[in-house]
Amino acid sequence: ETLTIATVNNGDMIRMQKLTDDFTSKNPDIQLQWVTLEENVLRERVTTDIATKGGQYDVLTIGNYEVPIWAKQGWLLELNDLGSNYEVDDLLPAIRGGLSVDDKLYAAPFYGESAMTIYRTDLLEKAGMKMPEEPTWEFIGEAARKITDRATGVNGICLRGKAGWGENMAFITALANSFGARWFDEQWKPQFDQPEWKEALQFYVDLMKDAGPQGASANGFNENLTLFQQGKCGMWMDATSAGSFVSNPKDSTVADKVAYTVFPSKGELKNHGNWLWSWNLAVPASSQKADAAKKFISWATDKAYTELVASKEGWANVPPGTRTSLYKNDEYLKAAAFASTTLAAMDAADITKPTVKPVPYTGGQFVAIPEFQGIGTTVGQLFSAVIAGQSTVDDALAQAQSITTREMTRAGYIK
Amino acid sequence: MARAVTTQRKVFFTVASWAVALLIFFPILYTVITSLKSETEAIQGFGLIPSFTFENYVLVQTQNGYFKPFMNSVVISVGSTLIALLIAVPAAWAMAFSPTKRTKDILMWMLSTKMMPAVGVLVPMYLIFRDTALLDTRLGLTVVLTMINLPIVVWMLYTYFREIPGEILEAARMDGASLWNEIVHVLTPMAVPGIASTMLLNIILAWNEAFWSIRLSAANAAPLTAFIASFSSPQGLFWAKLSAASTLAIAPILVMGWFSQRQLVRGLTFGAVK
Amino acid sequence: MATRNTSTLARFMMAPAVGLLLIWMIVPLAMTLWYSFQNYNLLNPINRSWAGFENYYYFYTDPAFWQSIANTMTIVLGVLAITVIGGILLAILIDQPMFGQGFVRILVISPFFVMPPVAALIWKNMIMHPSYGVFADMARWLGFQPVDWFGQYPLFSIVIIVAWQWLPFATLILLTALQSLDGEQKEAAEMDGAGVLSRFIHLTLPHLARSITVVILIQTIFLLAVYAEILVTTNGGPGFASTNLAFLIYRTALLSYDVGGASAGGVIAVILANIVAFFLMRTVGKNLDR
Amino acid sequence: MGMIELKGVHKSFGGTNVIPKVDLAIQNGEFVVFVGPSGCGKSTLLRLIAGLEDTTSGHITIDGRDVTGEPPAKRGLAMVFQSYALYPHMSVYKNIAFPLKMAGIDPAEIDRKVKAAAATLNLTSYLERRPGQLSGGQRQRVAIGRAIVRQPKAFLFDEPLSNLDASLRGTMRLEISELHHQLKTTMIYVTHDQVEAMTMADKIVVLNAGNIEQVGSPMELYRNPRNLFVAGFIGSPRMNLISGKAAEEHGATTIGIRPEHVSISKTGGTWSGTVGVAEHLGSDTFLHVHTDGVGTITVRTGGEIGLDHGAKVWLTPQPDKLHRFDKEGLAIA
Amino acid sequence: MGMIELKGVHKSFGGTNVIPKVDLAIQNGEFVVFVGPSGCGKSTLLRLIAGLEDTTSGHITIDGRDVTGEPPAKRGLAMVFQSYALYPHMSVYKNIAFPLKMAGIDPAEIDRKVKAAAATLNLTSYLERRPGQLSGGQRQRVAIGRAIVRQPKAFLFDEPLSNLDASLRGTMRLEISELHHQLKTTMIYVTHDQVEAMTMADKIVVLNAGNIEQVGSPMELYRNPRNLFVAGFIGSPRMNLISGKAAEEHGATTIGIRPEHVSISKTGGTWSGTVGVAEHLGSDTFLHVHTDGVGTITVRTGGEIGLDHGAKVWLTPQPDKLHRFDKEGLAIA
Ligand SMILES: Nc1ncnc2c1ncn2[C@@H]1O[C@H](COP(=O)(O)OP(=O)(O)OP(=O)(O)O)[C@@H](O)[C@H]1O
Ligand SMILES: Nc1ncnc2c1ncn2[C@@H]1O[C@H](COP(=O)(O)OP(=O)(O)OP(=O)(O)O)[C@@H](O)[C@H]1O
Ligand SMILES: [Mg+2]
Ligand SMILES: [Mg+2]
Repeated sequence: ETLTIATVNNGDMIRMQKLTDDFTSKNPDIQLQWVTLEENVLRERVTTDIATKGGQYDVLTIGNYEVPIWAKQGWLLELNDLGSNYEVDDLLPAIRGGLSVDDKLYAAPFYGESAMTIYRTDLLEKAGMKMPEEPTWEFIGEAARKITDRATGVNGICLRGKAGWGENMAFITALANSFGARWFDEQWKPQFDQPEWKEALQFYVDLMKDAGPQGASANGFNENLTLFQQGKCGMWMDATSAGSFVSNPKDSTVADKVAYTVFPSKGELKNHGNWLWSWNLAVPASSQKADAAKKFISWATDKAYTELVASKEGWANVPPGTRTSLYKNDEYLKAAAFASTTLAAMDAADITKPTVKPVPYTGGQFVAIPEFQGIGTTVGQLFSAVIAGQSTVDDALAQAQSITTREMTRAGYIK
Repeated sequence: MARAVTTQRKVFFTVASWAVALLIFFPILYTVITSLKSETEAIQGFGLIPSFTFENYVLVQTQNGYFKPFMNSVVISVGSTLIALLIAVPAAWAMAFSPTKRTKDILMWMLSTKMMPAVGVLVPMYLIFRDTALLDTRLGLTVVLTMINLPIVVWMLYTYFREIPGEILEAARMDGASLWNEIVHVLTPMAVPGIASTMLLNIILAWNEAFWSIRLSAANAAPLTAFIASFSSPQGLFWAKLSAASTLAIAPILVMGWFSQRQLVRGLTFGAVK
Repeated sequence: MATRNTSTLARFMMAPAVGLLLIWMIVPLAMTLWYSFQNYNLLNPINRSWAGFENYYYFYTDPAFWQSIANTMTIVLGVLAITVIGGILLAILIDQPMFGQGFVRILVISPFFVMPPVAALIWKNMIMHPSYGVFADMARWLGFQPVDWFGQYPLFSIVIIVAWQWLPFATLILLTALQSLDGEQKEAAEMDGAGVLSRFIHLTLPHLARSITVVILIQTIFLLAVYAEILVTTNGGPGFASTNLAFLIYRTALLSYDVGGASAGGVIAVILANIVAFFLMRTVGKNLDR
Repeated sequence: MGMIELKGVHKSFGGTNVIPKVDLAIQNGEFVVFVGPSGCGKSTLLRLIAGLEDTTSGHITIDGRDVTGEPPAKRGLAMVFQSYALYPHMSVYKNIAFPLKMAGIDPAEIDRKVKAAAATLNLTSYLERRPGQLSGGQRQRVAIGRAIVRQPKAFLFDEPLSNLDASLRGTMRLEISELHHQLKTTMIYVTHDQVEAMTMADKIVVLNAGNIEQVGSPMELYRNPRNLFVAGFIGSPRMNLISGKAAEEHGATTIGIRPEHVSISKTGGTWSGTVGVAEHLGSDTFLHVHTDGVGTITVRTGGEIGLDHGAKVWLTPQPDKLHRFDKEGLAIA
Repeated sequence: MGMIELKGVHKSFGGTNVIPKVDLAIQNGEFVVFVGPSGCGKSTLLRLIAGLEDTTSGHITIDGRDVTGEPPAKRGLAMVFQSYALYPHMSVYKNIAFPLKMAGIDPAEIDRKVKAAAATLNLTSYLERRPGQLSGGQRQRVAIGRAIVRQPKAFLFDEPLSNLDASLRGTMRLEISELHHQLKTTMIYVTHDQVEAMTMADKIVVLNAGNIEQVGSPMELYRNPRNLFVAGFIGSPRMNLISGKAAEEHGATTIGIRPEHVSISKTGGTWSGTVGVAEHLGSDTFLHVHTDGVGTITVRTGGEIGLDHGAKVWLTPQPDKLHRFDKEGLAIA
């Protein structure tokens, strides 16, 4: 039996590919075949296939955005029997919640992440500032501007600017959440015409202008990571999974000068953005090889896999953010300085109540409706244009409002 | 016009042409150079002399496996070109040697089918492929690329055939050759330069086709375009790895192109030169 | 040549090519047409219903629609201008006597062999990257602030990349044409007292006219469909600054998974392409008959 | 073995009537030349016989068998084309062998026949060359070789020499004539060069706008052209045609006199005039005399005449060589 | 106004010596024809004069001025090419006007001159056509028009008629001769067709392998060829050349006799033989007689001779028309 596994080209997944010998030696009757694609290409491939029931894949790598939507369509197989030693209850509650519909698990988390603040202790010190335990955006803004030294190529802050619902909109939505803004009101009316959005976006644009890197409108997670590793950023608010990369001395020139704290909040709101993301493995409902697929998923996401990675690559490189037990593991905590911050952020993220005001949707840095990919990316384009200096905050918000209204009307949310 | 070419003039044009040519070639050259650097070296700023490490190639190979997508690319591009030729030769023969008032229109209509936006018909195509069990098969991709390139193949062959004097085919007919013999023994050998050029161009076009070949393949039939799609933006430093993967993806066709450029260039006129 | 026998045979010989292309065109087109009147979102397959012209309405009123058409034209015309003018100059340059002509030709032809996504990746990451690209390095070396190409000049950057890919094609076709210029004509013009420039304008350019039309026709076919370069580099942005029609449909189909909308876009694109084709074919058809 | 008959053959392309209606019988072993101005339908007629075009109506028989509907390969004819139509990718040997190979003859037999044909045509030392490596005359010979090797019922030639230069044309003309004497196969030869027609034909067919104007031996046509068209077409330089008063004197609308039948004198004669261009060919001189009253008359004189541009001369036609034509252009007996 | 002199002109391409050393003077108003076999350097010599090639050494003067180093445009010559070299995308009018436009002449003046040239050449009704819409003869006339419109010091023609068919060639030959009479401009005309050379030239230059074999008027060359090469080249059909015993009888290595200087008889004569092919031209008949002892001899007889293939005949050369050549091939006076 050959399993075709669709996966993204992220470091953790690639590591998993390298370890397949372990799985095949335990399951000699199962062969593995990998389809590794860039995230966006993967998503469109997999979506087309599952929606048309093409049946090309036996195991899918999908985000927690897709899981509930697809599960509701009946496209995913329920993962009820992942083996005796799977320990479902060990999964982080926030993550598990995001992958369940009606308390039934439809995907197994491979790694999870929330957002945090990563910063350079040396630069902050040089600027004469000290990172508070729970920083506010006001503080971040001030510090970023102070750190910025364009002559030496040091930018106070690096934030995502590259258009895409999973790129700049993930960050901007989290930022907006922390400013108290929301995507939709209870009647699914878009809220870009509200002052919270204007405030958040204005803050972001000004900050990037004053303290951001050149060409920020093209920077996504990877680009910022590179910048940070090269010592070109003072601070960086992004996914917690960045921790293992920036602290890895092999790739990072600043590994010994990084520290972590929670995602900033705005004034008194104490909302840290509610970012929650996980890459998960799932099985299409139509799969002919469900048992083998489940076997594989169980292998790739259980505790033993974590230990396997640790034994081969060290504890700092194990896939984070899925199991409570990991954060109780002393070796891990010792190896990963970002562990506690990560756990705190993940525990704090509440995707059912992402912002201050009530919302009709779930999701932190995204809105868990099928239409969000299109809308989010379009709005992301508009905001990215502001960063590129091609548009203004007001124009972008006005356009975002009208486009979103249009699409939501079309999709039937707004009656 | 055979007046003496002064050496000065020749040197001047040599320098100028080489400069321009190198400029045009530079992105490719720099990619190859970068692929031989280590990751940290790759982003250290402009540098033409790499440390000649092959670690990126090793990494790319272990991560994705180069051989299978390479073979898929070869099979699909060569296969689709051959099938397209097989269908196009008779059609071009008919158009060139037995033209009707509508020949030109048919030709132009064929070309216009290429103007259909591929993505607009993706879902229908996907469904058709699913129902015919062609998804992720080399055969399926070969069929698609055959159809995509068929108009260009017909057109190119038509323009070559038109340059072959009809009298020669008539001579063959007088000599008692059947249609089959006429095409196999007379027409095809005479059009060899044109057919070679058509073949090369279409192998290139098929090799580089990046929409259908990614969308309709998964693991078994994925060609090099899909291979490169797994490197476009991974996490962490990737410039050198990307360069290595890019080099691997384009090297076969580039080398083939270099070696056969004479044949390719000779026929690359689309009937524009009499 | 034209006996009843052979013309009947000719029909038979054309049948496979014509038939297959007809199927290849009609079947998807019919399905596209059908879907374009459906409310059909891939992610919500249960909610399929008849939509009438709603998809068309929404596609047409998409805020990016008109800009995408303008961008499509800009890309096509920009690339054509660069490749045709550059191709002529380059062809003339390469045609001069020099050492290592074969090698120069090999270098110049090379970009044509590079697959579009790779070309875009190379330009995006190696050449035009605002931090690590060669241009940025050069700018810093010269003491300028590096330019954020894809942020500031997205469409221009894409035109450059696409033009780089197609320049060899144009150059080669024009070079062959150039070399086919009758030597006696050049000499006659020389005898007639025409200088280098006059000969170029009155002799070379008109001689190249056919080839130029061919270059325009073929490139237009491919340029109307440019999307991979956009997808890799700018994703159509910032804003809609580099969204062309093909990419807009792409976005509709594979980001919003709006099959109905994308189909409507496809139908619109087919209509527009056919308008372009009609004019192109007429001029080219005329030119090729000459 | 080579009797070809055309009965009421008519051909039109789309709307245009290229061959209105032709009846013609060609005997076995005859060398028949079709002449006529460009576009008169010579090639079309030949191609109808070959089977490369369909007749619109009428019948073609070869040796009594109706072949009207048959494809070219079945008619047992061989054709030599103006452009030679050699297969450029085959050696001379293979070119000549091709028709035999297509007929499925066995290789040893083919070899024998090809060698024999090559010997006849002096091609033996070129058998391994490609057509591109041959001179024009040699190519033409290969084309003929390809035709004779099949021992066809008849040969069809469509202006086979028009791509050669003058002196080669002369040589090849002789060679083809010799070949005809040798093989005695029916040959149909299309040309618009009347020298070729005159020197080679047993029978000339003069065509004009698809119609046969006259059929006859070269000397018949030269001596007794049936009408003005034939008179003007046959003979080189052309017959001088004079209408008006001078013609009426002879009871005709037009009279014709060949250049060689006009005598010239410095002292007196029928028509006076001044010498225009004088073409000295060494052996002969052609004088173009601008006369007072009957236009420019071409006169052939001996090689050593001492007359130059501008000289005043008198011309006298030989009365027994005068041709007279009526209003319709038909010869008056 | 059109005197061209070549002094010690030498040309080699790379290593090959195409023109060893040529001295030649062309007088104003002369019609000079270069003839010679293919590849003998005719075109090269013409192109040296035109300035389209550089001389390797030696000097070229036009009207006494040394133009050796000057570019073609400055020499004031006009050239008509074999392929016509018309500009295919320009109308006839524009083709003819092109040299004037390049010379910066004002449009009204251009218009006048173009119309005048067109009138001279009977092109007035074709002025708006493209070259592609013209017949071969018309194209040739346009090429000439483009040349005469500049009123050059001399015209250079490189085989201008070789792409035309026989009858058109005859007509155009006359037209060019008439034009020369009319304009009285120096003309240099390259051909390998000796009929053209004979009929058009004031002076023929016979070239062989880059060397001048003989210069003289057509009749001079016809009557007194300086050597075997010229003897064989001038005259059509070619002079019969006989060596061996028959020649020794006349005290020469080779003797030559032209076909028109051999008389034929059925009863007796110097040489006996059988008639091979007989070419009937109407006015003349050329008999190819296979003699016993002196090879095949071509004989010209009147049009009405009754001899046919295979007939037994006797030939007698006219003794005063015999040409004698020595071992080196030079004529014996
Ligand atoms: N395939 C065709 N379609 C239409 N008209 C044709 C076709 N072939 C020939 N014709 C016309 O038929 C007439 C006779 O043509 P044909 O080639 O037989 O002339 P020809 O006597 O051989 O002339 P030439 O001496 O120039 O070869 C011409 O007017 C020509 O335009
Ligand atoms: N550009 C050149 N390079 C080398 N050799 C040349 C060149 N041009 C001509 N030749 C050689 O010089 C010789 C004379 O050539 P030229 O063209 O003058 O002959 P020609 O008398 O005009 O012959 P034809 O009657 O065939 O036109 C030939 O042997 C030819 O091969
Ligand atoms: Mg013809
Ligand atoms: Mg020449």
